[in-house]
Amino acid sequence: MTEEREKVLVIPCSGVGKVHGLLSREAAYLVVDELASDETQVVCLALLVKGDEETLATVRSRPCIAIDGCGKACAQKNIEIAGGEVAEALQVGRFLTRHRGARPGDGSALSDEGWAICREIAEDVVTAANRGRSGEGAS
Amino acid sequence: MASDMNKTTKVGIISCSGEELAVGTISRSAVRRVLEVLRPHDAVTLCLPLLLAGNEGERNFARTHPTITIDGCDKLCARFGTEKHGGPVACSLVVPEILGDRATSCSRSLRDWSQADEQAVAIVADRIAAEIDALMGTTTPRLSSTPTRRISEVET
Amino acid sequence: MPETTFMGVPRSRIPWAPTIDYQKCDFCMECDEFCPHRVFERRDGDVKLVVANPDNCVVFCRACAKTCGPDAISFPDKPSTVALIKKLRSEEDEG
Amino acid sequence: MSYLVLACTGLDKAEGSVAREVAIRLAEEAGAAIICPVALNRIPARYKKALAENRLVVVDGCATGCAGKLAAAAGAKPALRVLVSDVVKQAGSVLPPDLRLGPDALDLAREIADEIAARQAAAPGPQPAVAQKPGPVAFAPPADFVVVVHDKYEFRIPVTGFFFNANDIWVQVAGSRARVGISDYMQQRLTDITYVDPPEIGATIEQFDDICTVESTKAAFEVVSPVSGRVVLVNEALEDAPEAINEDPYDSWIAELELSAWEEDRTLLVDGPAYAAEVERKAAED
Repeated sequence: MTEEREKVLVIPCSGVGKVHGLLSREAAYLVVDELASDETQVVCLALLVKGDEETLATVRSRPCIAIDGCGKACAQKNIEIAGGEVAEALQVGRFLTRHRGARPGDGSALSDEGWAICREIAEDVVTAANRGRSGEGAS
Repeated sequence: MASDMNKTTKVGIISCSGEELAVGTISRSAVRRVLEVLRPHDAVTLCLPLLLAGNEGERNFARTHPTITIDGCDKLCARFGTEKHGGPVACSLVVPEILGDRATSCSRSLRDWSQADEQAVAIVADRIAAEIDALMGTTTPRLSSTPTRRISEVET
Repeated sequence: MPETTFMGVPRSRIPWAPTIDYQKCDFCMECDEFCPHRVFERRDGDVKLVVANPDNCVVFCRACAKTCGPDAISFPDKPSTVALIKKLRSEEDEG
Repeated sequence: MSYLVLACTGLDKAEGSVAREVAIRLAEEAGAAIICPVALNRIPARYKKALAENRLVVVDGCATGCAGKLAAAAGAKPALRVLVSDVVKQAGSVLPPDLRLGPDALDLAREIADEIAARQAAAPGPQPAVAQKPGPVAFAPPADFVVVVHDKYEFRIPVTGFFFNANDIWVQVAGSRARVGISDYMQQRLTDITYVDPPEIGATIEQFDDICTVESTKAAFEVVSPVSGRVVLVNEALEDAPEAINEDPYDSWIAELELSAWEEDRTLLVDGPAYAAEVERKAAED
């Protein structure tokens, strides 16, 4: 139970229209399914929008990592509106800027290049999660 | 973006896109299928979290469009979230109600994507398209969904 | 299919396209990978890349030349291309 | 101190040596203050105050224009720019390639320095090289759109107030200023834009020069300028949020220019309705 409580929450944006949303979503799955399944868990952003009491309580009690697709920063803003602490806010757009010229795919499917960028995002999330768990949240 | 750019009123779609559950991925993918293939002219979507994080035009989305919500589970986040922060919901769909038993065997990540997921998306998308037609007052049968590509390929 | 035009001038009358200097080109194919308009085509043999569809080239775009490490791609002079287009347009106007 | 002189001092060409000599002469004989290009590159802050208070003369050796680019990077606009290689060409002479200047090259340097000194002596006022940031000019958002429908796509084109070139770039003019950006049609073809490489402030652009490059998840795209002029502002917001071009292409201007030949440029552009016809044709060809 203590271990469960320590899990860092990974909250990707729910972007539908662009490859950005798919990258953030799949990066979150890479983290919670593969790279750090014991240390992290994913939370539906929609539950925060709805104002689900149980989810609000969880978000307020644990470090959260927001993976946003674009500058609208829905994940980060919704965590903040819910009263949660954003330990780290990542933005997919920044990764794409870094990989200028990359062709990551579209909102429905990722290319090989897209999956490589996805993994890079996921690795940054894991690094942030480790920081979050050791209690030195980025502030 | 200037609202007068919307010359015709389109049906709005807001999906929960819930990240925790496979049915959330299905809801997201079904919306994309509707917008890309089935009813590109008749529908627009808004990411649910923008109802809280977005600008005024985005918050008003459900008041400016007859809106269909698609939810993955009975928490009905898309429906209740839209009603709470956006506006009235014209039609509320729930993926497991549409898919029945199929809903339990869907994949959450595209890494595990299968033909079954593709079919599930097609079924949900067809249903959304039918509701759009009902809201638009059209009965003419039009393009319906057949599973096509979903593998990593980029259009050029 | 009707002939494509650029600024009201038949595209085929505007000689804007890359020229490959084969003394410099090392056939790295960066330009071909970059250009979405299928201007270049790959070939077997010594000359592995040619400008196959010059009229597909976007007039005034020189982006492929920027990807070229050995600096083997050149384009027509821009001011004289503009002058030519102006001339062709006035001819068109005169009928 | 009467003015600042920034010379390229290029060490690999005789033209660079001449540029350096010109700067030294101006300092010795006309009281100009030298800006060291290496120091300006390394520690721009050192010259911030001087550039804000004085006029600037830039002397470049060759067309690479390193000194001019350094000045632009420091946000400085030269009152006068001299290109040694041009002076040589115009005189119909040839500069010996020696890096150490011979008598002919020294004569050339003296001539250039004298000419600059004379022109600066006649020049009015201090004209600081770094101007105050240009004030905002009113650019009204589009009032009405033509919508071109093709397949599932809808391309919006402002009916009035915007002009377009055949490379799908719009320009909006207010007084002597113009903003340029990417049309709705082109942003949809590019899909999600991930990077805007902005032009340099101070850069002089001619009509149909490429003003900058834009990257999307599908392609790279050269923004071909619809107008001639000098870049006075870039839309810095696009650096962090290039996707704004996708969201509102006619509000997401890329650069603002001080126009130099609008009446002439205009003749090679089309208005909204004409561009709409063009988009219809292009969409059908795709």
